[in-house]
Amino acid sequence: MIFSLLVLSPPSSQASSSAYQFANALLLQKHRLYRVFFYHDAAYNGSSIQCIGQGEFDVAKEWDKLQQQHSFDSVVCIAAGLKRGIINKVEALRYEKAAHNLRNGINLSGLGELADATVKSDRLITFGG
Amino acid sequence: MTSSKKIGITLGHTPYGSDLAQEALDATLAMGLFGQDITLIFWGDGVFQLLKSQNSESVHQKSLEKQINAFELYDIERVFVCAQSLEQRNISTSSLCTDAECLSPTEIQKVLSTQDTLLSF
Amino acid sequence: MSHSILHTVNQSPFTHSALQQCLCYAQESDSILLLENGVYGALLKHSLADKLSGKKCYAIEADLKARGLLGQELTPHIELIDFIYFVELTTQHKLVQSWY
Amino acid sequence: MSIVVNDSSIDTDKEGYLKNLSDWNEKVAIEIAYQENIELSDKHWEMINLIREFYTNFELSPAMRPLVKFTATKLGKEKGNSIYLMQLFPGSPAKLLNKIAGLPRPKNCL
Repeated sequence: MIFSLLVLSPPSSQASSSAYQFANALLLQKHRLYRVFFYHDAAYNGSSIQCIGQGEFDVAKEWDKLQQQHSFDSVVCIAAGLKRGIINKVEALRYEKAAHNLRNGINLSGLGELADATVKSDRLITFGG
Repeated sequence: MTSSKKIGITLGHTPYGSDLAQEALDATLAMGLFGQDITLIFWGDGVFQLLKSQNSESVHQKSLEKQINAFELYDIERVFVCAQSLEQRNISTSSLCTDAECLSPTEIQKVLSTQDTLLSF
Repeated sequence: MSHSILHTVNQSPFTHSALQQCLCYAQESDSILLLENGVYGALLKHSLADKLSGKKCYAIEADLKARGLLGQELTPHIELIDFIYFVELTTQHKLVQSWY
Repeated sequence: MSIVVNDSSIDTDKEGYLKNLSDWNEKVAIEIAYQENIELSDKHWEMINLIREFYTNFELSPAMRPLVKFTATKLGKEKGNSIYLMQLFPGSPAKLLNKIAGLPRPKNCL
């Protein structure tokens, strides 16, 4: 089956790691992961400058690894990201900001990508809270 | 974008304490713009989003009520609200800003079962 | 497809209405999955436990274990599962509603 | 970035949207339109007033479809269609109108 995930929770919430574990489990079962759409506070998952303590679970890093293995689409909603300070080089120039911090491998894109994911996937699972 | 999928958007959270309701509304309007076949269900504390006379300027937020009034312009026509959730909160339908159709939990179950995907907000 | 909706609940029933809400809309053919703080709902004697026992119910074992709940009295019919089975459940149900 | 109206400078972002929405007035609209190679006629003003009404009613900077629908409701079908709006505001009418009318930049994909 083709899955997409709508993630709404920041890395500090367990829901974010549940979403990761779900993605991992579905890929192990040879399902396809079409897109992970990070929305609302989940936009914080797109930051490349979090410093996670040694020996602690770094969910962003695990997403990276999983994505490198399976090359699914990873999107931070641009509106949700921008207002939380999750920004790429292009938008930093547009909004005249001094820095940018979006992780490699993640795109900053619009809600159309969520609409597209609902159409292209057999299952769309929301992870919130 | 062409699609014959029916997308149910369920809204269960209060309007202004966090921006979840605002962002859910953004997603809803975007889905409308992208021509998706949408059904909205307001239940639980989500029914508070539909209250009339919201004046949110003083809490520095945009009015959800005003944006909800734009539903028709964004081609969002099927809007349901849970009668039981209203009753539990002592809210009458005359206090609502939109003429959402009131359904019992059993009727809501039926509406849900006809959807192809749910987005839970 | 025999089942229609998989409801996931990730909040404790002692502080949050997610489980109560879920029980209000879950049909006979639906299933309920408790995860994260939702697994406190698997405890035997809270006010919704009776209502829950009438439903097909699962809980993520790792979440119970993490919270020290495996040694507590749990509602007997709740099936303890892992994420592989969680994925499986989502394929067996047409829809997933997340309560949080 | 900025535009100059009556000898005073008004800040805009790189795409010409006003940084402070309260800076807007008719002269500012004329200048923003001029930057976009549009000379404002009565027909343009009718639409500028209409999109500002949209924003007052709904607190949304409209995309094309809701704008067309709203225009059709308020001014009739002859004006409530994309061809009419394209003639007045060539390229992306909704974007241009939001900008000239001093409304917020539409949220991405809204």
